[in-house]
Amino acid sequence: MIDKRKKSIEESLDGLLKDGVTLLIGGFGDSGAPFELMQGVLTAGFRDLTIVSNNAGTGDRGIAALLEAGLVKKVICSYPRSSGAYVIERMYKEGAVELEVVPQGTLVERIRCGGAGLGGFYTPTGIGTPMAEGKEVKIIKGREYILEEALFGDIALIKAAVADRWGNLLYTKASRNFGPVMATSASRTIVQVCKTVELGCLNPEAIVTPGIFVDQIVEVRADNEF
Amino acid sequence: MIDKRKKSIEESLDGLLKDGVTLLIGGFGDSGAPFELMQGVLTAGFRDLTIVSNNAGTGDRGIAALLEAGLVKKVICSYPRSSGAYVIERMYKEGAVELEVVPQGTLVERIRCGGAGLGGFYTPTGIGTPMAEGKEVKIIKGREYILEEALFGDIALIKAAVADRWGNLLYTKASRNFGPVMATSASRTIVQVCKTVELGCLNPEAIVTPGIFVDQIVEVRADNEF
Amino acid sequence: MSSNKKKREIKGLTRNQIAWRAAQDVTDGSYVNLGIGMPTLIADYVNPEKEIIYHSENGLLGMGPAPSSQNEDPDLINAGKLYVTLKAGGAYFDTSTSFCMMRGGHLTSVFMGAFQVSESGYLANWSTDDGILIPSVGGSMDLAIGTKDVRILMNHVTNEGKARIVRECTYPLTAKSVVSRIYTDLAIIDVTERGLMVCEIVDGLDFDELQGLTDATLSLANNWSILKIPEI
Amino acid sequence: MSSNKKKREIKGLTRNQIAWRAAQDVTDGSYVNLGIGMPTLIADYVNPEKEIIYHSENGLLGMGPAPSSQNEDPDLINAGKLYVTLKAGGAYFDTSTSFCMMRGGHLTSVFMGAFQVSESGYLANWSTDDGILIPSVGGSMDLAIGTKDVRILMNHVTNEGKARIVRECTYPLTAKSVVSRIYTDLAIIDVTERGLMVCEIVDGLDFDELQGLTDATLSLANNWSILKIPEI
Repeated sequence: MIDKRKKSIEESLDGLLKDGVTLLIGGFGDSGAPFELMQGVLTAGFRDLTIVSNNAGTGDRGIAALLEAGLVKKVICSYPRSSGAYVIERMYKEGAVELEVVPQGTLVERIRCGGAGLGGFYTPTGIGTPMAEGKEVKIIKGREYILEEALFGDIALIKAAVADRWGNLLYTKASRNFGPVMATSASRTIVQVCKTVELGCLNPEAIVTPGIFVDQIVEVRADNEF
Repeated sequence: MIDKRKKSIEESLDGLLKDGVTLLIGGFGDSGAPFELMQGVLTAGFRDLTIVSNNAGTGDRGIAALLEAGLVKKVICSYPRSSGAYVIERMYKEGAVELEVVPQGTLVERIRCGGAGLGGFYTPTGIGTPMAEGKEVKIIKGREYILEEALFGDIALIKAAVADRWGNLLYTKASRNFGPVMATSASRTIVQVCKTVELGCLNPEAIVTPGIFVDQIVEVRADNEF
Repeated sequence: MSSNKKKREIKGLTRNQIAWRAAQDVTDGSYVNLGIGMPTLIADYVNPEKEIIYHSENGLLGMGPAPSSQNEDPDLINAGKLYVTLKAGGAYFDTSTSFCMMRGGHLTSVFMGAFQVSESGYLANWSTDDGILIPSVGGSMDLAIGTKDVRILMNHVTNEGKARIVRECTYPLTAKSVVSRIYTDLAIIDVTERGLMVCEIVDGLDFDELQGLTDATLSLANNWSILKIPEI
Repeated sequence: MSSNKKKREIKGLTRNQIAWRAAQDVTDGSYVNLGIGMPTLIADYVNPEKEIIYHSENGLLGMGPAPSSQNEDPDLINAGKLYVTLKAGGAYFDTSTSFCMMRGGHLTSVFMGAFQVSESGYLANWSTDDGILIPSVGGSMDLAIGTKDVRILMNHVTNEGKARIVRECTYPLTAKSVVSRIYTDLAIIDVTERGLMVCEIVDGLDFDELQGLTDATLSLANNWSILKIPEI
């Protein structure tokens, strides 16, 4: 029987983390960010992490907490600047963390490429800008494009609203953001959900992430109610 | 006010067709194939069409009818062979139509690329096969990939189950197939639907094709009931 | 406003007035993305008889106005992380689909802020490259390169009085040759094949004075007019 | 069966028996794609205590068996365009997502038919390049290149008695170095770094006879056994 449900955050992460792994972390700001899973990563304490996420944390929790604890070697994101992003701002200025800033559409497409088994793609985004530096430029049908390569993670940590034991997922409103793509592009995908339901309860037409992309589910009763 | 609904197949196609256009036509076999829209194309009678679709028609209707009427210059598809595909088989052997056979995953990804504003992508599919002939091969992280370019259509013709006046779409079961991707990758996307509903009736979490990708909707009361 | 510091007292537009003027150009039935900051104000001034579908890069189409404080939902925010609502007909989708809309040319118009616009319509609006702000690009490059109609809202000069409309951008570029119209506190300027054409100027400012506040070369459109805005 | 035409009467497996044998190797909890033809029969022989999630390239996960004739739905078909059902927990998705699963390595195993397999695990199963069949590739190349575990079901020789397991494929390739195991009417053969290893042979056929029906060089695995199949 297929049952991807785990009893706790600890169990869901058990044996997967080690020094130097690349984590894909869902969320746009706080919306869709898997805070409880990130807390589990903090507790585990492995170092030299590479974090791929849209933002780089605000306040003292989530990615900011991982940074502050000195566990992060590199952040690949599109928008580290935010109200309250003082940890990444300080560590960036101190040179205490590597930062790779990627246009958001390129970031999500690179992750999608990894999950789709593709090697890379040509995007017009960034032509003539610092984003093109050191990258191959090709003219296709008269237009300039930059080659961007696939980005694949060791572990994806995402948040969803509802799951069944096969790992089929629904999300809430705009918290969906990077979740469906990140789920496809890591060796292991771990999902914290607000609720689990019996197999067959989810409408097969409305499932957003089919369970094939999900390895482990852990229920975290959050402030979001369904 | 935005109202993408048209009163008839003729009205939905009016002024868009001309000789030499490229049509993206949804469907996997008969499932999801927009037969009434194709009948409209047949009636309009424009020639030298390029047709992009997964299959190349069976029996005497749909793509087979367009072929038989001599309207088609070229077919780009993944699987023309099928029980009852005698029109394409005969015309292919006679050299009466150009045929470009593309792996199905490459076909859908080329169309997606067009809709996503990308120039092309590197796929491992087809390496070492006739599909790689004449194409750039690149090694990325030690693996060989073929460059495939975006495929964009003048008109996409697809079939969906339900639409609202903004063009938001739901599909039925496996008839979804190429519809959501083709909708994104044509100058005009025309959708035949079984039913239209009031704005707000569709669950915003479950909409499969957001209306931004759809230009015109025409209701065709088909055998599919909801 | 910076224009207040000039020798003569020219009444430049306020942020809300610039947004009001831009709102007059939003076309009925269009798909529009409003950037963070001043552009977000545009929605408040669009004629409610127009049906506009607002896009937010984090995965919304059909975005509506801010909710009442009791109805704020942390999972219903816009790209600026402000609480919003969803109109009937709206849809949620993932980031990949959202950027397919943006980079794929599916939006009608985007209204963004900028640090600089060049006379060829080059846009610099993501980094001042001064080591003060942490570099953050977000969706701005995809929006700029992908959208057919890119409109910029900004003050005509910086707080220090330096021109923002320049011969060549000195800040890191966002995209080349993308801007179609610039709305400033002093004028409306179209980027055309014949260069920058001034369409409207605020009352009391003459063309030569405007040129004096502009690094790039301006031309006055034949059908130029006074930029008239209601008190807001 | 072609083997019946040999000098001695060797009882090769039927199509259903080959499928039965392959079904024994389907692992509990796996995501499996079954190709058109003989591989489709596998699902009938998998131990029902195993929970298998079947994928169909046209946009289904959790595919179930054929429906009763009253419940046939033209929009619920598999890649072979046969009527199927969807199990509880199943999902529908578009072709793009379906090929992300396939090419992205998300499936556990695929079972396909073939014209030829080479000793390096090269696969030819989409075109005989003889001008008789119209070339049609469908999803076969994406499945073969993307899936970690590619297993082939085919008769050991052609109807004309020619070897299908060859030193080098003469038919157009589907993919290079992808096949892990071959199930024929005569034997089960693993493609390994040390070449083709025969794991099981039907009763009454000896290794040299099997090699005689094979163009590629075979080796006998240390732990080889008689290929035993129930009457079906």
